[in-house]
Amino acid sequence: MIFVTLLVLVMLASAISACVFRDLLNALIASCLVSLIASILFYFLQAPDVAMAEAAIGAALTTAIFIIAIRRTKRYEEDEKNN
Amino acid sequence: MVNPVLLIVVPLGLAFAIPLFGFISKRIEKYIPLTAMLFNLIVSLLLIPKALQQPIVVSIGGFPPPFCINLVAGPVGILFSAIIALVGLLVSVYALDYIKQGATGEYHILYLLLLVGATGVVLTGDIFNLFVFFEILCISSYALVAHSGDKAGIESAVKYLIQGAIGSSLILIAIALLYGLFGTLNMADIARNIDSVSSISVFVPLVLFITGLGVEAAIFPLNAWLPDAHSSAPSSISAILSGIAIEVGIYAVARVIFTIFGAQSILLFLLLLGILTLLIGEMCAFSQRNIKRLLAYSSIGQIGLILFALGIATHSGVVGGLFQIISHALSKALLFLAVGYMIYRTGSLEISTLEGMGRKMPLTSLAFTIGAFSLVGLPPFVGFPSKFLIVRAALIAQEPLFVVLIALVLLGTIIEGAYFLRIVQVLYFKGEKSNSKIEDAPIVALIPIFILMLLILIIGIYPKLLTGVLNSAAGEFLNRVGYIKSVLG
Amino acid sequence: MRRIISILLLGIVALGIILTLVKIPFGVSKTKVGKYYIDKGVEETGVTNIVTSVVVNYRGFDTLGEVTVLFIAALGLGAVLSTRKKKVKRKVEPASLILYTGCRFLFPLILLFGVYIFIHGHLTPGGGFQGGAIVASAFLLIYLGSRERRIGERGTKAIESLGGLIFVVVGLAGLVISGYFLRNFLPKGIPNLLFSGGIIPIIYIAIGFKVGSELAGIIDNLGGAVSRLS
Amino acid sequence: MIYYLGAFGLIFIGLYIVLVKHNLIKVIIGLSILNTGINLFLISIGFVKKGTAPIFSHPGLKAIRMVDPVPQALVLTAIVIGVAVLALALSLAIRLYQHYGTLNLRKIREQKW
Repeated sequence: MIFVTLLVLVMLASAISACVFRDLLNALIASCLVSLIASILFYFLQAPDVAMAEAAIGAALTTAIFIIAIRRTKRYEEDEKNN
Repeated sequence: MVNPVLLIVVPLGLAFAIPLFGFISKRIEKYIPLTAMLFNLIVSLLLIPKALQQPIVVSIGGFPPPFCINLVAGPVGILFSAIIALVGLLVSVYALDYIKQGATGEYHILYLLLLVGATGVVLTGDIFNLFVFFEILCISSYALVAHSGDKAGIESAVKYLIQGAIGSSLILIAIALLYGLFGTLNMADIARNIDSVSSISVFVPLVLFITGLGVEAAIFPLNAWLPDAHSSAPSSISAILSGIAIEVGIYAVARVIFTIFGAQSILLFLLLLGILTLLIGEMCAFSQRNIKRLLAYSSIGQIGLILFALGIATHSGVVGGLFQIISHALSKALLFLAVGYMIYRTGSLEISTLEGMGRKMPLTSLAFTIGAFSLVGLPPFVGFPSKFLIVRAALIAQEPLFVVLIALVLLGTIIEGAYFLRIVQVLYFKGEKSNSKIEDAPIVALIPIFILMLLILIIGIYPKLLTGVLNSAAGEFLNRVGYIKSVLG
Repeated sequence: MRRIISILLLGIVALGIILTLVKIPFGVSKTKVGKYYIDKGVEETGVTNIVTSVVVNYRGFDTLGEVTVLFIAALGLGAVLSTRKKKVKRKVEPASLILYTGCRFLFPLILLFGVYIFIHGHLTPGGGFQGGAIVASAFLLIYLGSRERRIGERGTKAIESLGGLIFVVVGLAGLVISGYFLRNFLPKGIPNLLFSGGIIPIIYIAIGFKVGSELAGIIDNLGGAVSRLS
Repeated sequence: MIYYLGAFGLIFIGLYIVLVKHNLIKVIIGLSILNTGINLFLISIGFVKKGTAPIFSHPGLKAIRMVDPVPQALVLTAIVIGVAVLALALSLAIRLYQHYGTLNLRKIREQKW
């Protein structure tokens, strides 16, 4: 139970850091971590099918297409103040 | 016996097959949506007599109803699928010539799948299945709005996608809550058990549903995407989005409120939202100089009117609302189709460039005029009986509030009349007799325009043609117990 | 300002959901539909992985819709990214030898694993979507290892279409034979054997190929266009 | 209970990112976090304490205390739909960047409301 709590906390922390990071690549890696931990949680919740789908689609493929998209656009988020 | 599942499956199969046909010949691709919609129209018309007697309930996979997905082809479902097939057929005929550039193969597949999604939403009897078909409808419309690939198209597609994605997330949360509360996803099964839990915990999923579906239905605070998306999509797609997609959204809202939740308490709120949507839409439309944006705002106004009629929630009110859905689908499709070629010929979206079109493109201008008059509600067009029914329904409900509201509806109609008459005036009575080389739309595009004009006239003169279907459709919406009984036995 | 409004809005939504959630206790079985599937699933479909039987048979229509959604996304992406510009071949820096060799070595293994996952979808965890995603990640490796080598667009398109058509045709066959769309009309076989479950493995394999080629096509379209657009 | 909390947290962080952030790619990341949160929420609704996965991996297994298979099936669908929307959104983002040279949604205001 403590382990699960710890995982959930790490997941929430990385979700928040995905929100905070200016560098989109870092934010992306944080959100990838969210998916990965979610897939572990799915496994604990006795849903191996979903865990597999989340790991393969949510964590791996999504991150890959995000990286491709970021490479073709811009890596850094602009400052929000001067708009 | 004809099975309603064919209405969804056959067009879907044909859509999957289009790339394969494309290998044989690129020319075949564009005739497939036409064939599929013709098939759907025929099947819908064949099913009408049977559906009027009793809703046709088809279970998929052959298991008893709450344990599998089932389709309910009642009067409402068949009525909507017939409208979708009709408008879809006419617009696909129009698109034969209109869509020439860009990824045409993709256009035809996405177009067909959009219609499949719409048909699925109106026929399904399962709440998660409704979500899936709704996503098919939404995602294909995001892609089609961006189809032209120009600045405006991409920008409005992005806006539409973000708002739509938030909306569908809310729907998914609502489905999760409902599943947690009732342990089932079948609409009739949920409706049967809805009174067994306290009203506050049912209220939250209801609000989430209305908010989520309201994005697609363009109810007032959630309609920021609509003017952009409808005005920057290709005109044939604007016709489908205005004529079908938002109506399907309204259908889903009505189905959730009337059938699943049976929520009488929220109807007054819906009524006021409808009035607000109507007035804001018409007011914004009045101040537009871009013709397609004007039509898009006018769609918002019409959605408000439909919502108002459904919110009255008496038998005649719902009949009026459904009739208004039909009349809006036909008239707005006609308007967008007519405007499509005017824009194509002049190359500009400004109303002022349409001066003198009445002489240069007489048939298209005539079509525009008829569509505009029908939307305003002038006899003998289809808009007149539908608006008349709504006003009468509000008056015989005998509530003092409705009288005030109906005055606001009439105010909206006056604004609508003002801006449409302004355009008609621009079309016919302005501009010098220039010797321009603008020619009328090609014959392939004029055929669907002509058929729509004819339908608007015929139904406007003989509204009784539809009363049977409309009455039983309104009955299906208002009779929850009957719906539950017909599905679960 | 915008931030405060958003947080207020979220607070209202959160409060509402919590009010409902009080009625849904955690960890208590509250379903009747799910219980029916667990009790009758093996007997009715001949499949030991109940999730598969729900995905492909009981709620197979959802899955048909879902496959369609992915199809739309792949097509829409192609339509959005297709430009009328001429194809400009930009010189792509070759990947390092280690990456290239590693990718070539891993590619068949990953492919095999993906195919295994979706062939055994009705017996063990996994199925068409998971296996398809794994197959697509094998193609991702190819994309990383050697960028010039592109996947044949005609091939992926044909597989996509055929996968979808097989799904629809199997469903229609059920309609013709027994009167219900997607009815499991083939013999169910003995549970826990590879050849069991009637139409379910057939559909899941079709989905696997379809999803794999669609996701590979998405990766290819998103990334491959780099060398075309310059 | 902790699962509900985690799912909630993800849903609200995701919604917050979508509503507040200006960068389109950031917004799409928010959507993906939102999706993950909803999926986790659905699965935890279907969980049964001390339950096993709904797979009869050997013939002797009894059907008592299995977790609900339906939310798992729904989540499989939702994951695929989520990735479809994501891919389309990213392709739109790439095109938007080609047209405007920026991903800041506040700066892209060609069309007025």
